[in-house]
Amino acid sequence: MSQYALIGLYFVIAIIFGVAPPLLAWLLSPKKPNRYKGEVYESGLKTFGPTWIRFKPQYYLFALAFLVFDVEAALLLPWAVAYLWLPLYAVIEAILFLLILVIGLVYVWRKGWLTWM
Amino acid sequence: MTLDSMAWLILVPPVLSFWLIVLFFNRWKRLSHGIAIGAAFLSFLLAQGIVVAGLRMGGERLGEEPIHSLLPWLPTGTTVLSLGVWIDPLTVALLFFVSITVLAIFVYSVGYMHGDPKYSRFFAFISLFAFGMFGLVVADDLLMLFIFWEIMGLCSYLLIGFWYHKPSAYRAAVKAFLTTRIGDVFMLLGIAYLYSQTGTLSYDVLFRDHAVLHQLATTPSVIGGLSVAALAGLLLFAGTVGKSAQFPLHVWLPDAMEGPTPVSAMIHAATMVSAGVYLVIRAFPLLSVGLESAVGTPPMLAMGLIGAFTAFFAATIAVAQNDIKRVLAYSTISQLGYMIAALGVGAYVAAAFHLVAHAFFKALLFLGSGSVIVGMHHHQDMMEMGGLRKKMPITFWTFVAGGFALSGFPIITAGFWSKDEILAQAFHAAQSGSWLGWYVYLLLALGALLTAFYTMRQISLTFLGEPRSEHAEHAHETPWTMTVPLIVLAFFALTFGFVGVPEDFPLLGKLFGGNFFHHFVGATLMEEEAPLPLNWVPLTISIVFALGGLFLGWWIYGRKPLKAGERDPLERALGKLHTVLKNKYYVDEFYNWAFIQPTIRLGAWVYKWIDRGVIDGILHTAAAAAMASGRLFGWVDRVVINGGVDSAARGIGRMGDEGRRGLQTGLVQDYIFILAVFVILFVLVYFVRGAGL
Amino acid sequence: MVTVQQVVFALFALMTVGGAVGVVAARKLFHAALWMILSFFGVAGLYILLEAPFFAALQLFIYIGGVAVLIVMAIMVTRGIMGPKEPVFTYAVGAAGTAFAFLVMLALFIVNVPAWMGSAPTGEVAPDGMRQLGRALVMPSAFLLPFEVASVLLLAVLVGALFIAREKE
Amino acid sequence: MNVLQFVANLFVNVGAWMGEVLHGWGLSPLWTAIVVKFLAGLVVAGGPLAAVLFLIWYARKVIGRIQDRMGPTNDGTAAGPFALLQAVADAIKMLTKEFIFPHGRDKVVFLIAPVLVVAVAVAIWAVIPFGPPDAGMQFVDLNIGVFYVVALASLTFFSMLMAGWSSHNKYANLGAFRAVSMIVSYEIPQMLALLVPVMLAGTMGMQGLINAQEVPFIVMAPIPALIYFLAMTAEVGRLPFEQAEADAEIVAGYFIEYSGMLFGAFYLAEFINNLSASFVFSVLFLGGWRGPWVEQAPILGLVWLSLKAFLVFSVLTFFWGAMPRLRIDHILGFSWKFLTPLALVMLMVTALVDKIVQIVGERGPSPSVSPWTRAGWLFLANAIVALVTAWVLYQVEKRQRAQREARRFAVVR
Amino acid sequence: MVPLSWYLLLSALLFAVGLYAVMARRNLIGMLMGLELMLNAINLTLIAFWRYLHPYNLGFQALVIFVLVVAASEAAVGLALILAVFRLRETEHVDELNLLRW
Repeated sequence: MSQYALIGLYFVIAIIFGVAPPLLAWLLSPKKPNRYKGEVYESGLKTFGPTWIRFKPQYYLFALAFLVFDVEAALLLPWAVAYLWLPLYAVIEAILFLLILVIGLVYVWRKGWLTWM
Repeated sequence: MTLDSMAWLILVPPVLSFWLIVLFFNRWKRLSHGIAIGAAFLSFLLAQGIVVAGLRMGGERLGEEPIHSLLPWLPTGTTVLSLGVWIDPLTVALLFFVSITVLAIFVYSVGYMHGDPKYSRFFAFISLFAFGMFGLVVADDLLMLFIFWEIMGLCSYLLIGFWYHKPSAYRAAVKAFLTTRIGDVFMLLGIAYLYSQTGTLSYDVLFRDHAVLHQLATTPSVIGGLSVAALAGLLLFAGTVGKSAQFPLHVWLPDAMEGPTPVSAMIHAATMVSAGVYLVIRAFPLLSVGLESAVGTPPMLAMGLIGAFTAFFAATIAVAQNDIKRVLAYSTISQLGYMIAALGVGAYVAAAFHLVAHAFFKALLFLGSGSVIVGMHHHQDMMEMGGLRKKMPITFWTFVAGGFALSGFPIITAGFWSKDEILAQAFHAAQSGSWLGWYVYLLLALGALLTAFYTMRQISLTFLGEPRSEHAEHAHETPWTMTVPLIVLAFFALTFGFVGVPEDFPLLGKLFGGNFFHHFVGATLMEEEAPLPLNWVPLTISIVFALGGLFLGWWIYGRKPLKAGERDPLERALGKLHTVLKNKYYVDEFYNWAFIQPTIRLGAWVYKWIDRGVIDGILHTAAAAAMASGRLFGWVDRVVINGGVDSAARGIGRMGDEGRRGLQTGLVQDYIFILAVFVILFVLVYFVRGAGL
Repeated sequence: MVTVQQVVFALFALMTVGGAVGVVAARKLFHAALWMILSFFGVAGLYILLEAPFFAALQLFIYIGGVAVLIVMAIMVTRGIMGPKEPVFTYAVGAAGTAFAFLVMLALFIVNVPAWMGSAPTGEVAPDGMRQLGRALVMPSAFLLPFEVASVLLLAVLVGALFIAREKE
Repeated sequence: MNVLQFVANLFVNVGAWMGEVLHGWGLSPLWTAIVVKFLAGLVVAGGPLAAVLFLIWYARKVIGRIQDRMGPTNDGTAAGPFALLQAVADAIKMLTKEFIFPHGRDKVVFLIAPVLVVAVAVAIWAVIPFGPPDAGMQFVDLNIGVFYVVALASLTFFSMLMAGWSSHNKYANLGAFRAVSMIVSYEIPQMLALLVPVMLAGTMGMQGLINAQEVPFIVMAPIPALIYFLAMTAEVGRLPFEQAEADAEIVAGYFIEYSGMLFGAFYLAEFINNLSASFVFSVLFLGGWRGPWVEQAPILGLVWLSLKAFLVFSVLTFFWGAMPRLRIDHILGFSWKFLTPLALVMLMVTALVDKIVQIVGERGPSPSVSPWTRAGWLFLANAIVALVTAWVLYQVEKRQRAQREARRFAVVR
Repeated sequence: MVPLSWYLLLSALLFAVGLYAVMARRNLIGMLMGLELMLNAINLTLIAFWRYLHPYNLGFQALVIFVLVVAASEAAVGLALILAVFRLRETEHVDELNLLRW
C-alpha cells in the first residue's frame, strides 16, 4: 500500500517533468503567430481533400488480433508467476491453452488475413 | 485404464473428428471419412471394452455400485456444477448396441453418400451426432443428458435438412426441430422442477435414493392431486413424446425421411428416438414411485395409454404407405409405442430388451431399404419395384431377416423374444385385473398382427414378383461397404434375442442360460422384479398373430405379385378407410388448421393490441416515473433533467407511432430499454421479497 | 474524521464518474474515448486502493492498452467525428434517463445491508495472492475448465473478428 | 566511517544524513520521509534526463561515424570539447523556439499528448533497481514490477494517437496509425518473451527477477532474449522497425505538426524510452546489478547495471545507424509470422523442459537442482529450437525462390 | 477506512452511466464505450466484495479475470461488426440501423 503511495508521489514528479519543459519554453519563446505559420504541413503544398481519409482496415485486423493475444498473455501472467510451484499436468494444461490459440493463429495465417493486401 | 476414464474417452474421438473435419479436412473427402470412421471405431472399441468389463463384473455388483466419476465444472459460489459419467447395466446395454449400430452406419455411409458434394460435411455431422448419443448414454445427471439431447436435436435438424436445396427437406427439418422442441420445453420444465424440489439432478439421488423418492412421491405438487414425482414424471415423459415421436407429436418422424438414409437409420432406429425411450427407462424409478393401484402412477397411466395407442395407430398407417422408407418410419413409431406401453404396465426390462433388439433390426431394415434405394437409383416408391430378389440377393436376405425380426417370427428372431416379453407382461398385468393391462394388451396384439402384415407386404412388393419399372430392371447389388454392415446387423437381428429367453422355455431356456438379459439389466433397479413364469396363452397368441400376419401379407401380395401399374388390392378391400390411412388420418392437416393458422393470426393480433396497448402503456408510465424520479433525484444527475423527460415522451411517441411497429422497431436501443425495464422490475420484486416486505 | 484513504477514494471516484459522464456527454467521439480512459484510470486507482495492484495493472494493460486503443483506432478508421449539428443522442434519451434514475434508486435502496456498511475489511490480503490465483486457474478442482474455455473463446474471437472485419474482395 | 564506506553505500548514507538534517529542522518523521523520498524521486527522474543529454551526443557521433561523417563537432561552435555540449545547445535552442499551432487542431489534446508521453517515459524509472534491495537505489520495488512497466508503456499508444488525431493532418493520422499498429503488433512477442523470465523467476518483482539470476537469463533463454530485444527495438521505434517518423514516406509521422519544445518533448521521450528499455532488458536478461564486489560496495551495482544498459543502448544505436527501414507490411509480417509463433513455441518448450528438469532433479540424489544444470538443459532446448527454426526458414526461402524463378520465366515467355 | 457501501454505490453509479451511454448515444462506438464502462463497474463490485468480505476467496479474482476476457472479446467482435456495418451502410448511427424491423 505504502509502496503505491510512493508511486503516486512519483507520478506527481513525472507529471512535473512532463509539464516543465513546454511551460518553460512557453515562457521563453516568442509568440508571433500568423496564418501562414499555422497552415497544415503537407510537404509544402496547400492541403487538399478531407483530413480524415479512409484508412485500409488492414491496419485494424492486426489491432484486433493484438487484442486477443493481449488478453491471452494477461491470462497467462498469474500462471507464469505460479509456474515454479505447479505440477507437471498444470503446465501441460497451460500448453494446451496456448495450442488452442496457435490453432487460431495458424488458421488466420493460412487464410491470409495477416498478409497485407 | 479404469472404467470411468474409458467412459470419458468414449466421448473424445467423435467430437474431435467433428472439429477436425469442420476446421481443416473439409476439402479431402477420403481423409474426412477416414477420420470419422476411425473415431467411430475407437469409440466402438472403448464402448465394447466397457461392455465386457461390465459383463464380467456382473449385473448385481454393477447395479449395486455403478461406476460414477465426477468432473467439477463450474464452481458457482457455493454449489459446484459438475459433469460426470455413470455406468450401470442399463448403460452397458445401450453402449453395446449404440456403438455397434453407429459403427455400422458410419461404414455404410461411405457407400451411400459416395459422390455427394457435401460428403465431408455429412461425416462431420454424424460424428457430432455420435458424440451426442454417447454423451447421452454415459451422462450421469439430467442436465448433462439434456445438453446432449439437444445436441442430437440440432444434429437431426442439420441432417434431415442435409439436402437443403430440396424444399421438402428443409421444411421437414424445421418441422422436426419445432415438433421436438415442444416436448423439450416440457422436459426442461420437468428438470427445472426437479432441481427446485431436490437441489440436484444426479441419477444417484433422483433415481436411487429411497428417501428422496419417497419424499417426492408424498409431497403434493402445484397441480392438485399430483405428487411432485408424478408431475415431474409427466413433464419428462412429454420430452420423450417429442423425441420418440409418440402420438400427438409423431408427425415429424415420417417427414424426416427426407434426410439421407443412413441418417434415417441413425436417427430413427439406433439412437435419437431410442434416446426418448432411454429417458423414461432411466427415469422409471421416479415415474413408478408411489405405485398404489394396479393401474399405476399417473405417468405410467399416460405412458400406457399413449404408447399402446401409438403402437396400433402407427401400424394402421404403415399398412397403406407406398414409400419404402415411410413404411419403416411408421413401423418405428409403432415399435416405440410398444416400449412406452411396456413401461406403462411396468415391464421395465422388457422395454429395454425391445429397445436394443429393435435398434438392431430397424437399423438393418433402414439400411436395407437404403441399399434398395441406391440400387433403384434413388426411387423410393414400392409400386415401382418388385423382383429385386434376383437383382440384389444380399440385400434381399438381410431385409427378410430384419423384416421377420420386426414381425416377431417365432424362435429364430430377436423381435420374437423381445416383443413376446412385452406382450407377456401386458397380459400378466391384464390378468392381475387392471383395465390398463387389457387395453395395452389388446392394442399391442392387434399391432403385432398388423406389423407382420405390412412387413410381408413390403417384402413382397419390393423383392418378389417381376420388376414393375425399368429402374427395377436395371437395379444392381450395392458395394461391400453397404452390404457388410447389413450382414453384421442381420446377424444381431436374428441372434440377439437369445440373451433374453425365459428360463422355463422348453430346452431353449436352459440352453441360453436362462434370461441373462433380464437379470443383468433388471439389476439396474433397486429392487429387481422377478421374471414372469412362462405363460403359454400370450405366447401362442403372439405366435399365431405373427405367422398369421405374415401369411396374410403373403396371401395378398406375395402369392400373385402385382403387375406394373396395378392398384393396391387393399384399396378395393378397405375403400374409404384406405384413403384415410394413406393420408395418415389427416393429422398434419388438423395441426395446420388447429395451431399454425391461429398462431399466425395471433401474431397479427398481438402486434395490433399488445404492442400498441400494453407496451406503450409501460412506456408512458415509465415517462411518468421519470418525471417523478427526475424531481426526486434531480441531484443524481442533470442528464435526466435536461429535456430528458419531455424528450422521453417524444421518444415514446416516436416509438408508438405508425412508422415503427411497437416492439419490432429493429432499433437495438429500444430492446435494451425494455430489457432494462424488466430487469429493474425483477430486481425490485426480488428485493421486496428478500426484504420480506 | 476524514482519513487520507477517503480523500484518495473521493479523488479516484471523481475521476471514474467524471470520466463516465464525459463519455456520455462528449460531442466528439474521440473526446469520449479520452474520457473513458480517464474513467478507466480512476477504476485502476480504486483497485490499488483495494489492494489489488495486479488488477490495476491489468486494467491499464487490457482496457487502456487494448480495448481503448482499438476503440480509438475504430473512431479514426470510421472518421467518427460528428459534425456540430448532428444530435449526440437518439430519441431514446428520455427512456435512458428513466432507466438511469431507476437504477440509482435501486442501488440506494439495496445498498442498505448492515454487513456492507462495515468500513473494515474482514481480513488481510494474502501476500502471495497472485501465485494462488495462478494455481487456481489451472487446478481442475477450481477454474481449469473456464480457463480452457476462455482460450476457446479467444480462438473464436480471433477467427470471427478478423473474418468480419476484413475487406471482402 | 571513512569516505570509502560512505561512498560504498552512498545513497543510504546520503538519505540518512538528509533525514537527520530535516529532522534537525523540526519536521515530523512522516514529512521527513516524504521530503526525502521526493528528493530521491527527483534524482531518479532527473538522472536519466542528464544521461540522455549525453546519449544524444553519443548516438549522433556513432551514427556520424557509421555514415562516414564527423557528427557534431566543436569547430566554429561553442559546443565544448568534442561538441559534448551539443545536446545542451539543442535543448536551449528548442526552449527558445516559438510554438506553432496548426489550424483546426484540437487544442487541449494537442497539448496533452507531449506532456503525457514524457510523463510516462519518466514514470517507468520508478521501479528500476539500480542496486541491491537494501542499498536505497530503487525508488520502489513493486511486486508487479515488470508488469508495471509494460502496463505504463501501453499509455504511449495514446500519446501517439492523440498527437496524430489532434494535429489535423493526413500525415499525422497516417503516422499515428502505422506507429500504433506496429507497436501493438510487437507488444505480443514482447509480452510472450517477458513471460519466460517471469516463469523462471517465479515473480514479477524486479529484485526478485535479479535474485533469481545466479545464471543470467540470457543463458537460460537466449531466444526469448533475442525476441524481447527485437520487439523492444520496435517498441521504442528504432530502425529497422521505425515507422513513427518514416521521413521518406510521411515526413515526420504523428508529431509532424509539433514544433519547438513540444517536438522536443517527443524527441526527449524517445531517447528516455530507449534508455529505460535498455535498463529493463539488462534487468530481465543480463542479471541487473549483479557483478563482482556488489556485496561489499552496493554502489557498484549502479555501475554494473549502467554498463550493461549502455551496452544494450549501443547496440540499439548501431542498429539505428546501420539498418535500412523495412516496409510496414514486412514489419507486421515479421512480428506476426515469425516472432509471435517463435515466442509461443519458446514459451511452451521452456515451460515443459524446465518443469521436467525440476522434477527429475528432485527425484535425483540432491533434493534441489542447481541453476547451472537447469541453464544447461534450457540452453540445449533453445539451441535445438534455433536449429529447427533455421531449417524451416531455409525451406521456406527455397520454395519462395523457386516460385520467384517460375514467375520470372513465365514473364519472359 | 472506506466503507464497502461507497464502492458499491460508486460502481452502481458507473454502471448506470454506462447503461445511459449504451441506451442514449447515437453512435455505435459510443454505445460500445458505455458497455465497457458497465463491465468495469461489475469488476469494481467484484473486487470490492472480494477485498471486504472474502479476502481469501480467489473465486472473485478469477471471475474478474474472466470478465476481462469477455469484455475484450466483446470489444473485438463488436468493433469488427461496427467496421463491417460502416463499410456496408456508410453509417454508424444506431437509429439508422433498423433493418431487423423488416
